Amino acid sequence: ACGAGDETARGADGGGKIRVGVTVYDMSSFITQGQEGMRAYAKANDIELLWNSAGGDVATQANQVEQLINQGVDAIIIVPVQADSLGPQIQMAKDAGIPVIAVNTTLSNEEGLASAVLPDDVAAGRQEMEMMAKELGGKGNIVILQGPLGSSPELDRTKGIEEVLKKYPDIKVLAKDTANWKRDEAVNKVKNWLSSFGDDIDGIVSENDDMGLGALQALQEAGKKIPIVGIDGIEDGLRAVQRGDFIGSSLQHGRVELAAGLAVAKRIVEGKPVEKKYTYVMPPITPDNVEQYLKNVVTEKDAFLERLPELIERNLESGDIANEQ
Amino acid sequence: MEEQAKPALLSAARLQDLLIRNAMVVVLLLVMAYFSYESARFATVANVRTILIAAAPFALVALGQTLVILTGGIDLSVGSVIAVSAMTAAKIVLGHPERLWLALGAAIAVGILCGLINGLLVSRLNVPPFVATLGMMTAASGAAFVIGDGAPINGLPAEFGRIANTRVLGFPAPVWVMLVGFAIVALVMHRTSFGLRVYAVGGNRTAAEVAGVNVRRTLTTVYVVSGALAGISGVILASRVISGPPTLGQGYELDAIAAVVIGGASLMGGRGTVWGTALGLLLIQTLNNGLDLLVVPAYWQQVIKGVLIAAAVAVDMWATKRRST
Amino acid sequence: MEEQAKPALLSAARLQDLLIRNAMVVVLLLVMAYFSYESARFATVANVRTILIAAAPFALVALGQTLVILTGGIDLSVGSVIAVSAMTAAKIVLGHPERLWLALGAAIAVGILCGLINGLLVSRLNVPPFVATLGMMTAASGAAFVIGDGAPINGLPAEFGRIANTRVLGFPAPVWVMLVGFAIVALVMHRTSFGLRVYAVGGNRTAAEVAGVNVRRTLTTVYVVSGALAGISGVILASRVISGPPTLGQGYELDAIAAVVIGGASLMGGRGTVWGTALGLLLIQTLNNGLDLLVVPAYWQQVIKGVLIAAAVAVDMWATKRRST
Amino acid sequence: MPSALEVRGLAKSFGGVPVLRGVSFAVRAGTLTVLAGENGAGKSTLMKIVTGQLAPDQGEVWVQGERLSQADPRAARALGVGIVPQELAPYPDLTVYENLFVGRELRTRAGLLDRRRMIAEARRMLAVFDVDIDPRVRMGRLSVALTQLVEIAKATTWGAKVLLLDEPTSAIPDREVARLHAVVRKLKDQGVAMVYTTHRMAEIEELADHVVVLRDGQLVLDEPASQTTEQSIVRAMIGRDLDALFPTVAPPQDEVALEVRDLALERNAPGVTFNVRRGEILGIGGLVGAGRTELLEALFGIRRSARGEVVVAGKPVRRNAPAESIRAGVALVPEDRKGAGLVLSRSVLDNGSLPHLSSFTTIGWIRSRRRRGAVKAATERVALRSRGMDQLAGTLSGGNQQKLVLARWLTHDTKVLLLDEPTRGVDVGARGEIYRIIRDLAAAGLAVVLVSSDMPELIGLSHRALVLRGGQVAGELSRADLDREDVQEVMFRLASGQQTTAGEGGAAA
Ligand SMILES: Nc1ncnc2c1ncn2[C@@H]1O[C@H](COP(=O)(O)OP(=O)(O)OP(=O)(O)O)[C@@H](O)[C@H]1O
Ligand SMILES: Nc1ncnc2c1ncn2[C@@H]1O[C@H](COP(=O)(O)OP(=O)(O)OP(=O)(O)O)[C@@H](O)[C@H]1O
Ligand SMILES: [Mg+2]
Ligand SMILES: [Mg+2]
Repeated sequence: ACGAGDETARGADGGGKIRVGVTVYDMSSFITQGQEGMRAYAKANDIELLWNSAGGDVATQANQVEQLINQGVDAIIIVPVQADSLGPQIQMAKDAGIPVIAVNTTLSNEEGLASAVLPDDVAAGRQEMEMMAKELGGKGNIVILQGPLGSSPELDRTKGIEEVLKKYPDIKVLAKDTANWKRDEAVNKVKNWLSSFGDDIDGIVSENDDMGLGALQALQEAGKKIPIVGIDGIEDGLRAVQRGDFIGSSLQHGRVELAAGLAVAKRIVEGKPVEKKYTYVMPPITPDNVEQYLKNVVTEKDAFLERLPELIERNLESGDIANEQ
Repeated sequence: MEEQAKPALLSAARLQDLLIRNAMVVVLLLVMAYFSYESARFATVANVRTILIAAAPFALVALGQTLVILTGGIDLSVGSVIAVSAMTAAKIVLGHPERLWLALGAAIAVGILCGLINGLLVSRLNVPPFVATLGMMTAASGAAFVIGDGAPINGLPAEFGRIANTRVLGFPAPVWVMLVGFAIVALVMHRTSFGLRVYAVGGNRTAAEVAGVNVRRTLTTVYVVSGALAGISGVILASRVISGPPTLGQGYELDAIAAVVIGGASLMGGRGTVWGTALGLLLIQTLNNGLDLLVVPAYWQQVIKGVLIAAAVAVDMWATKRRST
Repeated sequence: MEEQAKPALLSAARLQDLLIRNAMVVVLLLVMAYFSYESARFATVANVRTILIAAAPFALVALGQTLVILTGGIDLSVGSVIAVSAMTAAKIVLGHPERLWLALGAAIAVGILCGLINGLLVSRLNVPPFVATLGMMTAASGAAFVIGDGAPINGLPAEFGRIANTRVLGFPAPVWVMLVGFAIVALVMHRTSFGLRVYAVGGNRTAAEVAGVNVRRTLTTVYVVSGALAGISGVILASRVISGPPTLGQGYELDAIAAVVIGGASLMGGRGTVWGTALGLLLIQTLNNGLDLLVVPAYWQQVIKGVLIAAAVAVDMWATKRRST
Repeated sequence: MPSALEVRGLAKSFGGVPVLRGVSFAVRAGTLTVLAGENGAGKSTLMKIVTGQLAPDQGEVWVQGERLSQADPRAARALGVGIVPQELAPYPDLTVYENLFVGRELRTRAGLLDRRRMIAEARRMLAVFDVDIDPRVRMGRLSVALTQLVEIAKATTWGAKVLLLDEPTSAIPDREVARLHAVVRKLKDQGVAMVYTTHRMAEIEELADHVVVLRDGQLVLDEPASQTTEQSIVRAMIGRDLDALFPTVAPPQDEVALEVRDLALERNAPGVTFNVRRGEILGIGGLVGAGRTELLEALFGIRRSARGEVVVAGKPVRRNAPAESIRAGVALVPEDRKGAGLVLSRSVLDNGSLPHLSSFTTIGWIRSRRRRGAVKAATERVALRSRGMDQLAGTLSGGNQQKLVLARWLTHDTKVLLLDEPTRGVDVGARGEIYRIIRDLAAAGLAVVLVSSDMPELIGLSHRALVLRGGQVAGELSRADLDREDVQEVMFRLASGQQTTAGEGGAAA
């Protein structure tokens, strides 16, 4: 993708291409979407991306940050493995005069960060719990499928869910446990819960769509229908909303979020002013608006990528970086 | 010298002997008794069905693993082979519901291919099984991502679910596949010359060679079988959740090896039985299910599982020792 | 029969012999040469430093693993022990920067305790090492979450970073710890009776017992050493990123075992060297680093790594065979 | 003064089957007691109890007035008990000197291993047996005989007060046996009490101060050597007199069954050439490390050869491919029964049927009845003692393991039978029967190559014998040569290079 003369023109001083190092926690579908978005933005703005994946290991990510510093990139975007980590590495980058931008999860040493683009996971948790509470009429028994314990989306989404639950004393949590974001793990977990609680379960709150889809499969195997809500807005999740299998979800569109991170990095390198923090507020997905998001995420995603660079610029100006219109 | 002598009543001494001889069965029954006591839902038909269907994909890889371990090898790649096979099947069936059988065949073929490479590395190039299959584990996992271009394959046709979700005589198809698999492998291991050769190669490779066993072919076959079973397991897993996640099966190799070793097999080769593997598998799956039923938090589940597995084997070893003196 | 005969010039035959004798070194040099050729950044002091510091925490667990494998065992628990130790240290140092040394000591003590349990299970209760350490792996990983109550320990004082980020003579402290660790273990294995006895226990346990070797104590010691080194490794990792994630070290056991086995050790015990482990480790770390530098996509990296590791060992086995005939 | 070693009422059973039934005897310091008995009589079991490797069901072991309180090898060693085990126990990946010094390492003043001194010491220990093994070679590279010598050196040099030798001479030729005897006498002079197991009757006469015979786990004879005769010992052991050991053999046929041409292990080493006719038994003799085992293994294909040709019944066989040799009708009974002979973790039945599996199966399916029948017949012929077809091979006594390795090849469906030390550790009772079977097979047209360190066996059974030295044929002896009075002398001279042609005397030296 990145064509001519990559080794000749380097560095901010050269006035040539901007080189941005990226290290992501792992390859997930969210990251893969994000990579598409970043690539589209980079192509439109003549930016070279040095893309590394840490395979879920925080120490590897530390190594990769150091490697990127060694390579003398113009900016580093970190999509962290672990919230509140990498303090020393951010300091190293700062000493080397390289700005660091955290995307998706925050890092420690926040003063060291040039900027951050963060989703509001607490709000997403609140949002899905509100949807479920409304569906249940404020009363009933639920089970909660959590993300990998200790990961920051899990912690924040759980926090949001619990905030809402406080408002509804008649909603009881029968069980909550992790299925590590995975569909196949969630099937078995939910089947075991169905064994345990029988017909007492009135709703399933899943911290992402994949686990929600696993829960859906478990319900189908047991011949039951119980409302499910998810987060993320992956293709199968959107279709589940469309079919009415999910009562709703929240859109975390990797293309938009990560491309925004890159746009921020570009502005910093170019010496333009940026905010210290941009918040990505996940739009709710409901049967009413699901068609539009299906287009952006799935059916017409190429067209969406076409207009993405321009959309991002507009969003950074307006401050609503989750906007897809 | 004959031992069938006394057809008398079950005397205390004989009972004790029986218990010691089957220590692992006793442990398993105790665990089951505990869960039944704690939860009325444990010993129900529906829950047994839940345990069995959760066990099926594991069972297949554990069976393959049993053969490999009997030859003194180890197959670390099964988890990743599950992923590539599942991704292959998903890719083929995507948008082409009529290609169901082709997808199944291709997935198994991919499993066989991976197994063949493992087998040739081990038998022809003398690469230690740990390294050969670790290489395959890493490479195949990468390949799974390559197939999906870094992301799960979503939007699969509902027909794909037919493979794993069809019921036959009240049990889902995978349960039957598992039972038939066990029966076949048990027969092969005890009643055919191939089975005897597998034991011989693992027990003493040189001796087997001197006795005319085609050691290389036996070794290769064993890895191919393991690969093929992982392929089937992959399709079952993917079909059950109608999705192709590139991380499917991750970590299954450890659980499969654990089942085999808990069942009394030696990683040095030559010792172990299909029956033992079934016991080990049942112990692990029962723990997974029972601890969920009792709604034990995830991390306490891990602590309990770890302790119980080590303890169960310690009891078994103690009994073996008593028995042999 | 003497081979020192010809002190002549390096003849072609002698050179060939030398290359074959050190096939793994040759492979490693070739890999390094390739990376140097492809990237000007590879053979720089800064990058060597990055490789070394990335290698350090692995090196420690690989060293412990070497001892365990030499006795014919395996230690699957090192990754989880890293996590518990790191969490323990983090918990102690949280809000108490002055407790730095206490935290370090406690983490090592936790490592030793885990190792001791492994060792006693293996040596006293005859639990197969795979099962004993698998149990510990599962349980310790759960315990790491219990310590953090299901979440990472965040907000650690910057002083905690001192352990891993202090530089001595141009290299960070962990690099020195690694070098000293290698020197000590190499010395112990080659120059002390303990070292010889470790080989003896792995080579033929019964014979060692008859020869008066305290087999149980030797076995226990080996697991304790492995645990202690994992403890140190845990502190280094946590301190490097100033964070206490309960998933730290996950999967390290496989890489550590791989390094040992790539270095020519046999999982059956009795064969292997510290030098071999160093080579294996260097190969893995060089690949990790070099492939990142060339910005190979994560999943292709995996494919390449898997293939190269298997190929390197295949070459080594071929050379061993040629040498011995 | 208490006896150096006393066992009182030792009883032991495995899986309910008694192996020792109340055995008691005592050994005084500075004397040697030969422990005799058929294969499976319980000799090794007794020794394992004395060294703490096994716990007795009943009975006590007393060493120099102290009781061995628990089954712990270290405790036994602390009391001064040493053993040369029947099943050799080397550390294959350590060097010879490391093997010798594990558990009693020599150290420098700084507490580090003193490798130089250990190597020098090891040289001295091995020099006693006049084999120049380089102490720095890897143990796994040594032949069974050399391994046995190293084990003997290991056990005799650490100052044991009570030394158990479990068939120490089963794999070594006469010359080294003589050297071992010298060592044993020296130890006796030093006041060491020894228990010695052997199936070589000549050794009993030569060494024993006292003889103890076990039969079915019971002590049936306990007398000073001076008061016993070979005949009474044999009768005590097997309950009858011995038949003539060596049967008469029929002359070979003319047709050549096996041709070996210029077979060499290394590219530029001289090769070995010989023929064996149908019905012929070709003996191969030589000293320790002469390369006899290597020759058989190379011929069969499990050891790499660099050059040469092997022709079976007129058809060339691909080298370095054991499967091809087997297909061509060649069978090998290896020297190392544990390493290359048996799958110890499988049953007698499985081991017995492994080489002929295809004759017990229809399209891979095992026909149980037929298999059991065949294996049963084969094992009965060699008087195998086991608890049944399902006993694990690893729990058979050493001699019975040897019988099993041998028995499964004693069938007519091979053309060439390669026997490497076939009667190692087999008791006198079964030996004669095995010799008769070998003769019968030869008479039926098999070609037999017999490698043996047992001179009488070699001389008594062969039609013709080759003597190897350094991997080369040093001489050939015809039946007439073998019948000469001084044949042992001649063979030894050939083997040691003091004489270069067979036949007319040894004047050349
Ligand atoms: N672990 C075991 N389990 C079952 N049976 C055993 C075991 N060890 C030995 N035996 C049996 O005990 C009997 C005595 O064996 P032992 O090795 O003491 O014989 P031995 O007198 O040394 O014979 P040999 O001359 O052949 O060496 C044999 O029948 C053998 O099968
Ligand atoms: N002193 C020695 N030290 C080390 N290796 C030796 C020595 N003598 C011989 N060898 C090696 O032993 C091998 C020959 O052993 P082989 O097993 O073929 O002998 P053999 O004639 O069967 O004698 P035996 O089995 O009685 O030792 C050769 O590889 C030779 O190099
Ligand atoms: Mg014996
Ligand atoms: Mg030999």
